[in-house]
Amino acid sequence: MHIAKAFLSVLKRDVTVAFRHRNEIFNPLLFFSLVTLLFPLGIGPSPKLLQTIAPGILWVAALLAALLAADNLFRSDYEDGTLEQLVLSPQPLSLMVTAKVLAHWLVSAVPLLLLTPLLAVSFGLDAPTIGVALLTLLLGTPVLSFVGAIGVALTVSLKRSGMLLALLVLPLYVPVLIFGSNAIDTAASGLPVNGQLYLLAAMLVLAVTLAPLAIAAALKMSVSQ
Amino acid sequence: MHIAKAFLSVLKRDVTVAFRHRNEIFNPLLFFSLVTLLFPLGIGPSPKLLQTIAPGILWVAALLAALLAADNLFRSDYEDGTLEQLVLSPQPLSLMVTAKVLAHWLVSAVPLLLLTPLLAVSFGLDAPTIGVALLTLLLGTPVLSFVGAIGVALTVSLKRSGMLLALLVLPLYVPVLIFGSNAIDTAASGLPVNGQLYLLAAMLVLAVTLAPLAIAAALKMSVSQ
Amino acid sequence: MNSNASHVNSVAMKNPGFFTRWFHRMASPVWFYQISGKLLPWLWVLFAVLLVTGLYGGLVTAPADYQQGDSFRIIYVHVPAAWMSMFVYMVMAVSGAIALIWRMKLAEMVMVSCAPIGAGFTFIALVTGSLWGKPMWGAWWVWDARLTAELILLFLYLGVIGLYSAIEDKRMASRAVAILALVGIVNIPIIHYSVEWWNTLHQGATVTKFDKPSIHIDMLIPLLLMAGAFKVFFAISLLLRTRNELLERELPRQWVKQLVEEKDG
Amino acid sequence: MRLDVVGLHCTRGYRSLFSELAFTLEAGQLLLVEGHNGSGKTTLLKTLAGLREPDAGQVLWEQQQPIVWLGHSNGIKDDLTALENLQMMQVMAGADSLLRRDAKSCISTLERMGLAGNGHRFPRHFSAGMKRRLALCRLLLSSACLWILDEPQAALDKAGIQLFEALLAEHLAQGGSAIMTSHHHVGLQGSHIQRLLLAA
Amino acid sequence: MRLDVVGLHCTRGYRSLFSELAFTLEAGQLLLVEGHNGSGKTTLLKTLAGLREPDAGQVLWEQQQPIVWLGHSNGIKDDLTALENLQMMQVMAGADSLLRRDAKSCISTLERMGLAGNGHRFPRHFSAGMKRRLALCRLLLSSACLWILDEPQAALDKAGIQLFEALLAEHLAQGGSAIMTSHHHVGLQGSHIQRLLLAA
Ligand code: HEM
Ligand SMILES: Nc1ncnc2c1ncn2[C@@H]1O[C@H](COP(=O)(O)OP(=O)(O)OP(=O)(O)O)[C@@H](O)[C@H]1O
Ligand SMILES: Nc1ncnc2c1ncn2[C@@H]1O[C@H](COP(=O)(O)OP(=O)(O)OP(=O)(O)O)[C@@H](O)[C@H]1O
Ligand SMILES: [Mg+2]
Ligand SMILES: [Mg+2]
Repeated sequence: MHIAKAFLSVLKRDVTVAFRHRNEIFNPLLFFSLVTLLFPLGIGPSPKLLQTIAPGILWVAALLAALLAADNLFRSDYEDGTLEQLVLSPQPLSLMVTAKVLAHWLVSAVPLLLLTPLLAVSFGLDAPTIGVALLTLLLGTPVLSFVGAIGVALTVSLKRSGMLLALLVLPLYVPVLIFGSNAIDTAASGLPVNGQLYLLAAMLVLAVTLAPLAIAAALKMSVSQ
Repeated sequence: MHIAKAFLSVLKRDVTVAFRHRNEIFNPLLFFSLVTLLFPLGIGPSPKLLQTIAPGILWVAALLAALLAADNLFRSDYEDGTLEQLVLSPQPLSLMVTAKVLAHWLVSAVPLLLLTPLLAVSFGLDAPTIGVALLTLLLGTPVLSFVGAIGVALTVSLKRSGMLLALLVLPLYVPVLIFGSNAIDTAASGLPVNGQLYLLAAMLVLAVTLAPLAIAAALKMSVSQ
Repeated sequence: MNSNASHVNSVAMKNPGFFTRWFHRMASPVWFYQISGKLLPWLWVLFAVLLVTGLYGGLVTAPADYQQGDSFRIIYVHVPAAWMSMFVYMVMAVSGAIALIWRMKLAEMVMVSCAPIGAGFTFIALVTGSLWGKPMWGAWWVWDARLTAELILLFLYLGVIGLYSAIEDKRMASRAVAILALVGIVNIPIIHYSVEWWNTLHQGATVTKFDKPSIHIDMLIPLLLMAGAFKVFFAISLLLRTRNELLERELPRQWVKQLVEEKDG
Repeated sequence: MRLDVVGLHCTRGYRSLFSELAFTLEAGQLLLVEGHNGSGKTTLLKTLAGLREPDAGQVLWEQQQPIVWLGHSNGIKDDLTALENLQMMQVMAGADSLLRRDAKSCISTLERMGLAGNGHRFPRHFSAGMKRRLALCRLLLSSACLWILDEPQAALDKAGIQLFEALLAEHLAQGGSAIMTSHHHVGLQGSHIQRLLLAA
Repeated sequence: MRLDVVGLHCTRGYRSLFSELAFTLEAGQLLLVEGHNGSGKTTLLKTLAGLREPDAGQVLWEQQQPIVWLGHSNGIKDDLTALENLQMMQVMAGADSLLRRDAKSCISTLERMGLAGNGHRFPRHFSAGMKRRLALCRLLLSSACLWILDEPQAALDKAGIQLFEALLAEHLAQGGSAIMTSHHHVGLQGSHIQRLLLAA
């Protein structure tokens, strides 16, 4: 019972902090839409072409937004010393960490899901495809959050880690990207996408069960430097 | 004379620090290539399609790499208090700042220029087009560095600025992106690109002369909080 | 006595099976240093034999391919290197797991030594592949699934190397790298099955189909010999690197000092 | 409740800071770790707290027992109000203190530490000494027996230092024990105070 | 060379910290700014140094004259060796000190601050006190008349504090002036010491 309370306290704390800094909620959103908009600018306005590459662009933008947002995950906790306190706390670390990642996902990815239909329409995708796009993002973005958290936990003690984080995390994001965008693509040509969705769901289960252990271990390592 | 010495000292110091952290040089490079390769993964392997969108992808990747790298520019100086010392120093601030941005460009963008031909070949661009791509990057990336530095100077006192920075800076990057990728596109269809290149050069001149003043003012503001 | 070593001790005392006893001995740096020193010359000999016979078979005896002519011969470097790129990753991940669970220093060093070697093999696979791709597909590089996946493997290795060099305390760094290597395992099946999942340009399984390899036996044997040569080469470079790492880390220890004195004397 | 340290050895880089360090700390005792700048005090304290692994030797202390740790950094969040910070401290302090978790105890804690009226302000608007005072609130909110404190008086004014010494004396009198470093004079006396001089 | 402060008023948020503050500091004088935690010492010092703008009033000091500023943070770079840090300090100290920029003076400065042998180490491997000592080197490397120091003794051990006081006394004797805050006892005496008590 106490553990559940602690879990909820941490969750609530992190969401509160994020709402205090409204940036934290709007920025991933804006980043996501800006990156999506950069492509029509960089590539040119041909609607046919844009429709073809839309799934890829949506997912790449989601992935980069997740990556940039992840950097906040433990950094401030490390710098102000609360991470030390978290590691030394008698509460189970992997659970506390799950609460933090969950809060992070709620704050940084859910708004992005809400925006997706709008962006998808602007690229000329149709309704069923947009549904699939949402579903893949719903299954995929938590995986991105958990995997990103591992990378952050590993690099949080390093001064300038933004780029190293990208290097560590992007290769791990690739499977999600492939199945996610492939599902949308397939849906756009009217074929069933159960296979990809099951795979994404499997990745999600794997991430939720195993990543917290890795994150906890990595944080302990980072704090001891 | 003293001022020139101080300029060179700052330049040398920043390049030294970057070389100490070898990451700093390799990571933008790796990030650049990783982002470039996310697209084929997300969009699918069709060589024709990839060739069409290659200029856009190259420039968007360069832009994001510049953005992420920019974040390092004054942050550590702010955190360890050397920025206060820089602002209080009798040396002219806008000059010292120019040295820092120049060092940053040398370290983060030049390696990226060297990698571009390789990536361009992998997307199937031909030699003259690659030449133009390089030229646009050579003219455009310093603009990105200077403009990015303004954003960083404005946000450096904020705890979690990654996203806010993106928001401030990406809209300013858009003109560079448009002319840069458009020039490559035009070159790929065998047309002359003098117009775009002159425009990019004009932007560069503007950025080098005006940005340092804006950066210096923004830093003074950030330090006084 | 080192606290970690004493931890291994207590594990060994609870269930003193053969495996754990062997494990405990493996954990001793001195023992490893001596044994590996004795093993190395034999490995060099084995490597030379495999390499020479493999190359002779591949470049001289094997018939030219009826489609590809002689250019197919690059297979004798490409395929073993590609296999090794994945195999080395597995070795790295497994020793990472051992390092994390049993806190075994030697496993840490093996893991760390794997990364540059693996990156090297991956690089060779990429280069030979794209050399081969030019005559076969008309382009140095296509964004085919397997090729991309192999490129990502290279990035995984670079990530490991980058992380290890970024963290200064090497014991911490190895723990970090072990976590990363374990997490990165997910990419290995993706590289292997990419061809089936996307069915793209790259060759499907030709050798690794167990029922009936779709490759001529005269081509197959040199390929296997070369694969063996690459494995031995990996073993050699792994031992050399690990020994280096070991000396560097144990620098303040008595046995290293003695060693240096012997060399000097 | 006792802490046993046996044959402790710590290195930083290739430099050995101390070796074969051994001591025992019983209930009600205070260990003052002394030494010049760079002698290894922080390293020792982190090792005792379990944040670092020793290079050799052992720290024997009940694994499940919580401790209070205060390092050079305060461990408070700038974006939570002072009161919310205290509530998080209670949650982190572990299961049993959750029971007595209530807003009143937090407010009285703030008052006791001289931060009355600052409960709804954010620590990012606090001065260096006010932040340290807030961090020291965790001494009052946790029921842990062992305190490990690295220069707790840093940035405190004279009144703050006295306050801290009163808290420490009370904790020791109640059978708690503490390990701390300090470059300040510590105004406690008695046979329950041990001193450990690190001289690397 | 004198510093005149007239009708100074500073606020933080909506709170007024001090107002109508006025004083004059002449060559050879030391101003000790005192006050409890949160009374506004750091804010005052930053305003005097020119890092903040006052809400009202003026700080009169020759604009072009360099000063030495040492705040709560050390202003040293973790990725440059101690010696390289000193060289940067010299460059930043301004034009005239560039003339006497040489490696030898840096080495002797390090020795004087008790960091001999650490010249080629990186400050990220220093303890808290060693970092503060390195930061204090700028006192020796600059020829500025005015020092503004915020708790310079923080994290220093006893020997370090004595060293600092000797430097300060020497600076004052040579006609320099200084403004500092400190929660430590400052062991200097004389009529050239002014005290300013902030009590918000
Ligand atoms: C840069 C380009 C290339 C890369 C990165 C690459 C990568 C790989 C990899 C990773 C494997 C191991 C697959 C596994 O065992 O699961 C492999 C095997 C193989 N590759 Fe390539 N390859 C490239 C180009 C080529 C080309 C152009 C050919 C010839 C047309 C080719 C023919 C083969 C063959 C025959 C195998 C053995 C397949 C098996 O039995 O598993 N590769 N390659
Ligand atoms: N991260 C680090 N990496 C390598 N060496 C370090 C690191 N931190 C500290 N050291 C070295 O370890 C030694 C002890 O440092 P420590 O911080 O434990 O000293 P301390 O006794 O707490 O000093 P202070 O009184 O200044 O706080 C110092 O000589 C320092 O150079
Ligand atoms: N960034 C800030 N924003 C708003 N208020 C602040 C900020 N920094 C400090 N304050 C407030 O200003 C007052 C004075 O702070 P200051 O840091 O100047 O105190 P100080 O005298 O240096 O204290 P200490 O002895 O603890 O260092 C405090 O009451 C504090 O709450
Ligand atoms: Mg210390
Ligand atoms: Mg202060």
